[in-house]
Amino acid sequence: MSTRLARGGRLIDRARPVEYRFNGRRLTGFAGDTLASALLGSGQMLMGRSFKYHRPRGPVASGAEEPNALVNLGEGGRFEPNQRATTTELFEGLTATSQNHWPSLDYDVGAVNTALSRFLPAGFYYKTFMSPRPFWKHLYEPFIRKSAGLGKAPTQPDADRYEHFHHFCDVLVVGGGVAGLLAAREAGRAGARVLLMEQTAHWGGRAPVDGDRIDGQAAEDWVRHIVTELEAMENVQLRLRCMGAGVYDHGYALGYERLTDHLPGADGPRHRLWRIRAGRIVTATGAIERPLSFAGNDIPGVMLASAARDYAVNWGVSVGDRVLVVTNNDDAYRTALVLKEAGLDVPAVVDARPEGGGELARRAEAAGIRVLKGKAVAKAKGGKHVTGAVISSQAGEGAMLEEIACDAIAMSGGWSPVVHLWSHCGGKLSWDEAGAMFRPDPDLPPTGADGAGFVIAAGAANGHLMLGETLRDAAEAGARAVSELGATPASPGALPAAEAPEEAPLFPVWMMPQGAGHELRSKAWLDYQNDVKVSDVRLAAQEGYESVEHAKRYTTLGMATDQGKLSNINGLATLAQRLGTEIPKVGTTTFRPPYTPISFGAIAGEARGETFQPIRRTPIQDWHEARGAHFEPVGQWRRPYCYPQGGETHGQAVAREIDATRGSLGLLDASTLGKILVSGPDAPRFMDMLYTNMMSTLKPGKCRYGLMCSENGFLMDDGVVARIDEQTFLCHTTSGGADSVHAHMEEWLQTEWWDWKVHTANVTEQYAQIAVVGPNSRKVLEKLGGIDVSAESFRFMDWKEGVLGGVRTRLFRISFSGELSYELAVPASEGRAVWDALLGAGEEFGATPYGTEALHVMRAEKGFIMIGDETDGTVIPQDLGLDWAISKKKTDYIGKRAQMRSHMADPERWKLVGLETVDGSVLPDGAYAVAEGRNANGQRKVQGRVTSTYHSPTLGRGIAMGLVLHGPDRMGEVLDFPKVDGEVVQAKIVDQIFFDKDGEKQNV
Amino acid sequence: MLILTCPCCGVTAEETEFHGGGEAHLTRHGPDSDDDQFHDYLFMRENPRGVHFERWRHVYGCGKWFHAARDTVTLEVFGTYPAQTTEPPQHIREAISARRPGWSWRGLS
Amino acid sequence: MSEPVSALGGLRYEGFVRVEELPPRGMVTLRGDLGSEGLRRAVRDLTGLDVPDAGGVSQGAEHAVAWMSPDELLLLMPHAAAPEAVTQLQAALAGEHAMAVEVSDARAMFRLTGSGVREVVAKLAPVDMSRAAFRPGMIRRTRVAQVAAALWMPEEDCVELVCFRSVAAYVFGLLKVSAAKGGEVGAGY
Amino acid sequence: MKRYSAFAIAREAMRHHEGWERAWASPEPKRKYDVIIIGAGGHGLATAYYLGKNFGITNVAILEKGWLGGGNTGRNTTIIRSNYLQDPSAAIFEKSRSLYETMSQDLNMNVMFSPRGVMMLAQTEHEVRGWKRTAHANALQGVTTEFISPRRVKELCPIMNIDGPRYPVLGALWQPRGGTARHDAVAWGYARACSAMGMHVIQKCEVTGIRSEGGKVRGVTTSRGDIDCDKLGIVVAGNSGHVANMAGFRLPLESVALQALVSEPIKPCMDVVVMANTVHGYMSQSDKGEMVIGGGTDGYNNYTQRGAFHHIEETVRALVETFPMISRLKMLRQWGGIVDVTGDRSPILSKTPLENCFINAGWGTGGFKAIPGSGWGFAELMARGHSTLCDGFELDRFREGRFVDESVAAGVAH
Repeated sequence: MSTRLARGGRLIDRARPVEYRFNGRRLTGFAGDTLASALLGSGQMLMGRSFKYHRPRGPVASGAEEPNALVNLGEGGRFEPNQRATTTELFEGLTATSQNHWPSLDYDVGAVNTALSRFLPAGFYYKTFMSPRPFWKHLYEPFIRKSAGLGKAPTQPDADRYEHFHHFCDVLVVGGGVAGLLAAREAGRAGARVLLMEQTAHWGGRAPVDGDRIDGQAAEDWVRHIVTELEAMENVQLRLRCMGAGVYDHGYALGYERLTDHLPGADGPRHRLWRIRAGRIVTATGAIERPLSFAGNDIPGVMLASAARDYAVNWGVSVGDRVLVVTNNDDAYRTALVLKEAGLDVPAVVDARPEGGGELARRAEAAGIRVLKGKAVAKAKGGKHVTGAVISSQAGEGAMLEEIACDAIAMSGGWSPVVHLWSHCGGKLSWDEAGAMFRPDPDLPPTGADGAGFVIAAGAANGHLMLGETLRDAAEAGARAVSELGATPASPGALPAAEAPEEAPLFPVWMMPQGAGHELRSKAWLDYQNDVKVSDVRLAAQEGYESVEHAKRYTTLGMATDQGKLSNINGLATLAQRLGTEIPKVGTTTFRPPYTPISFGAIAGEARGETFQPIRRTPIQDWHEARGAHFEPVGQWRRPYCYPQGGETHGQAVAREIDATRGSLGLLDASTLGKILVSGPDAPRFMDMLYTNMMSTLKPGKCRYGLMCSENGFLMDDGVVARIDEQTFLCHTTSGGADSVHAHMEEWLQTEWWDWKVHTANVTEQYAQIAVVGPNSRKVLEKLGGIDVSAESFRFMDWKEGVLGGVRTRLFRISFSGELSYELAVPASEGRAVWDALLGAGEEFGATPYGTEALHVMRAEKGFIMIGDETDGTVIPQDLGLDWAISKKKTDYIGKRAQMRSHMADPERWKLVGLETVDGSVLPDGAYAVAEGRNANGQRKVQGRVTSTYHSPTLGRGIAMGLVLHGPDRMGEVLDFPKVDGEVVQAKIVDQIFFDKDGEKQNV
Repeated sequence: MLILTCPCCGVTAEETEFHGGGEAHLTRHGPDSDDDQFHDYLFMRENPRGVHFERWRHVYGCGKWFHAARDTVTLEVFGTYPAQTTEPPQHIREAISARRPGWSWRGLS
Repeated sequence: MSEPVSALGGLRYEGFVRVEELPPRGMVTLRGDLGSEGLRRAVRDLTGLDVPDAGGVSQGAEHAVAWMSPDELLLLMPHAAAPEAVTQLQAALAGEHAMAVEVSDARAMFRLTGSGVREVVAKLAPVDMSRAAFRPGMIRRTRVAQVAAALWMPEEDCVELVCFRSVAAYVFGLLKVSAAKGGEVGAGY
Repeated sequence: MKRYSAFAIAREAMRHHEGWERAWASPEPKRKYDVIIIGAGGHGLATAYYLGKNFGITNVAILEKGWLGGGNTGRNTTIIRSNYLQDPSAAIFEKSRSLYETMSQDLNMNVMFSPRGVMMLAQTEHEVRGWKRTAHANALQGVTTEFISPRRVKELCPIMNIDGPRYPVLGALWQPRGGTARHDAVAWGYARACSAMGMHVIQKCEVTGIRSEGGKVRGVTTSRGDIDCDKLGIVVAGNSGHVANMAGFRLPLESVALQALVSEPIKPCMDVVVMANTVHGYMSQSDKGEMVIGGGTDGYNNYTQRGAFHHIEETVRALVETFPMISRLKMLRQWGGIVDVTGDRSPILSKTPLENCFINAGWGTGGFKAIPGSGWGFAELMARGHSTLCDGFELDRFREGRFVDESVAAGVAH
């Protein structure tokens, strides 16, 4: 039974008790506790259930590598599944519940899977659940999904905010242990800009727990001093609770800073994602202890020796009264000594090494601890907690020598350097036979923009596990980082002197005992969370899943939320053994970011709600909103679709707006239209290349409708071009097209015709543009006064500059509705005033603002095409009967050559026509006209499709445009347009101009 | 995420301030070209594993197009240069040769 | 002639730095050969300022000249002065290939003041805002979150930021969340 | 081949599962095969499988430089759908989808095809019209889809915020029989079935050259020696251009990195696949409980199988906006794959300038869903010289300007 010790606990403040809840029970811990240490202190070893077999699970580790102790944390808008209890700092009022069980943590029916485990080996689901077929979707899959999944899904929106931060530094040091601190100091002393990040809330890493001494001081004191020194350096930044999440190309790294996880509700962001660009990255990320593979090594109470030590030293918690230590290296003896010193019983240290250990082992024996050499734990006994261990010789097959009663087992299979960050961006590893570990290969680091390596591993993360080597390597790493950046390292001060006992070499143990048979192997866990056992990996190999990636994916080894931090090496070794090859030949799976999971909130940063994406607003947007407009997104704009009044439906509103406009006067906010100036001596010839039309012949003061194609021949954009003077054109584009068309122009000017003298400027937002449309448009402009708009002096497709109603105005007489119509462009800062003035002056004519839908219907009544409706990226101007807008005289324009290709010149291409339903109804959007028969793939043949379809209030019937095979030659023919449900709508091919064919209205 | 130095304004910035524009040094083929020439101009790309020449636009900066010589396997950037040229300048080629002896791209080497 | 209004009518926000939208400012985009004596003289005559070097901004009492690209300057002046400035520049540059366009109303301008301005910008723009890297007298065209912007520091603890008028509300929203109290980073900027 | 079944598992359980045989053999290469397929990914293995199953051609070797299924087959987001607009696409993707329906039984390996339904959100009027057009086309192509209302969207996916401030959901194109499958199992199942037909699946065998004679293919040079063949199929996504060059021709495509990511596993909360093209994100929940999320492609040639993080940011913020409840979930793992993108973003299934050499490439971001259909059609093309499923995807369509452009309907295709 775990409990809180009477004394000890360097990180807790016993004067500050903290109340929290676990599965509804009110419990108490201390400030400085993690949820895991607090629970253990409260005697709660059982914290969760495993993924596949729903086995009882207690913590096996004390930090980020923990695979078992995952909880549902918090409530409501602050609920979060799969939180690691070992890295969750305790705070007042914390509430947590355990996961993946029903009805309760203690009694979980899912645990029946344990009994059935022999029938559920690796990959069993690939081999069954196949028949009868429908059962997979309706029975098997739902069942599997329910029993999987660990934590609960959040149900409410996040109550917190997040942000990003862009930081640049010379040297980023990841890891605040003694190695990271020393590397940072070396770089800092050389004057480099240094950022040092530590994922926990404390500096110093493992050294203070291990009890070694540096420069004659306790490691803890040495750490305090060097931190003070670093804090005094202006060029050094220190961040706690900030994890190095990932290393990416060109020295880019992510820092995941947890600001208020431990102070929920405090103002300020919850997480801050640091987007870091560093010259060099020093990974001082330490090492992680490996479990030993013996039967029953997953029973709550079996944990890493370092974890048992952490709980005692850091948090004053004992993981059990009688703790058996089992190891293949010296470090675990430290745990034995610590526990003994804490007054707990350590019945024995089971050391797999025939010769046993070194100095630490001798100290243990001196302390009266029994040491068994060359021995193994053949089997841990117990159900929901450890009750004892069967001891055998490591060399044998597991015959019992004795049974030792204990309520916890502290195991150590050696240490694996944390090489994740080194590997994220392509750093290679080499196998260290002596240490039985993969370590960074200094000759194959990840390389940056200049081709040089930009990551330097330091200390334990570099495979230097002994304190002395760690410090030396770290100091070198810090110095190397700055010298590689061209700075001079500070004069090497005396290396800190480490006082740590000599350690005897480790003895690799991949199975305990080495000769264990299937019975034991099938109870020896590799991946605790995903329930992958030694027998599973062996089965994968046996079935031909020999590649490490195959074995991983077949067994799910290392695919749990800890991403194999504890299981990978043991799994690789097991696979290698079964294949009869060496571990380096098997290789590792790929390390991918993030190091530990990071919140989606942090990744999204500030981009949520109102700042999710930009919304572009016209100078008149406020008015539209006040008028209750219904908006539609157009690019990043939101344009009024219509302005429903009273109880109007959108359809009724659109009809009213059209009637008012055609009958008297309508106003449209056209500010979103693109406006691009093209100017210079070569502007005319450039315009002739940009547009299919001949633009160079356009006279100043005149407008011309133009078409723009991509080099691939497809119609890209259209709009009215006004010639300002001999050298200057003003190009109007579609609302969505302004930026892309401007970019298109600049691209050709800069990369193809760079010797042409042309400048462009996107002046879209300089102007508010308002369309004044309808029979009374001239009158209302006359009322404003200042520009002569009489029919004689201001003809269709003319434009003038002047002062209209006291405002500098460019006035165009153009029409997209077929009505007498003007568009006026005024400075954006006065746009709203002009809009109000027009509404005022237009009141007597019932001036009616109209939206995009009325605009669309009116243009369709006139048979004008709309980019995005009649075009879809596969349509050329010729398809739309726009040959009149394609100059025959020009030898070239962008897209001309493409339009000469066989398929583009094909007479079988569908052409634009008008469509009139026989019954006057509205053709469905995007309907296809069917032809006789089916093609070779059994698909119904088609001969055309609807491109635009509306109800025309003007004509009181449905009108449409479409592309039809030989359409223009088939006037009067009736086509069948089946709906999705098969019902057929018939429509007659007609001229696409439905209203005022001779343009009498627009030319008055 | 890449960092590139815009040769037009001298700013060194991250990928998100630029826009990739595909293969560099394409020769435009207009109405007087044959189908093969036009097809190659529009669709055939080098797509090499290794040294590549490509176009970028400093879209969130000075707005200028420029060229970059880059390794598509290691992402090493050998250099950037203005777009107003039909082939990579000598100093860029030398920079590549120094890092990738024996490199070749289209006719170049 | 009605009173010109800015995109947000001068909104303000007090966080750990102050964010305010500035009243309409006259702006002229000038494109041409920045090396030509004619252009440099025209700029000097109009603003009393020299054409800055690449990446620089030269500031006077009422005017400022910002380097936007190898062939583009942004001239800042009182809002009412812009139309006349364009006419004057066009006359002065009649001889050469240059373009002067008024863009005053196409933009919105914000001022950030307080000791944390560098941090606020660094939350949104992928730019090194440390004192070592960015100083008064420099201009940086970049992006803030998802839109284009240009920024400079008239003096320490003050940033002026220009973006397109249509996204002023978005940018103001970004600056608000980034300047909200409790968001101080303390990165030593 | 020993059949897989619940009974077989029970039988093996009694003997500690020591009776399970290899899923596929690992033979030494022969001197010559009738057909060599380069690339033991899903498409290559499926091609071999249907060569044997439909045409009795079993003297086949599938050569893989790494481990089978180790390319994009094992790196994608496992979405299966056929709601495409253009006839050639709809034909091959629907053939593919229908083969997925029975794949577990055909291959006697549970590939966990889960026809849970796929919806493509419409968040602009333009998208509404686009998806309605697709629904009409699908009805005539024999693909079952419908355009559904926002309310129905909410019923099918309760965790979605359908009236977000920026892009309210206006409807969706719904394919009830679209879904997901276990990607690795698809490759393993085909490999096992090919091996059972006597074909040689040869891993760690890199093709270093392609030998021809008088314009006809003769064989390949590999890291394990020369191997001859009468017909050669190149099915090497991510390396297509590279291998095509060995055969002496070029391809109109470029290779870019595509990224994906998964969250930590949670209990079931999403029973459909959702694709939101306007905001660029798509998501589904795996049987394991992870939220499986697809990202965008980099805008430049890249062979690193890594991508830039800002694409992940763009995708994640889109999904946090669409599914606010995921904000406090965590990203467990991100990765990248190399996809070959053609001029019209549609694949190439075609003869090549080199006689008896065929190319299957350019699936871009949408390859996984096409595996069985692509294998079926490509096998027919290789065996008979023509397949109606491959019509439209010829190499020379670019020269003629005869594109199969799907971006018409969907901004992004996956």
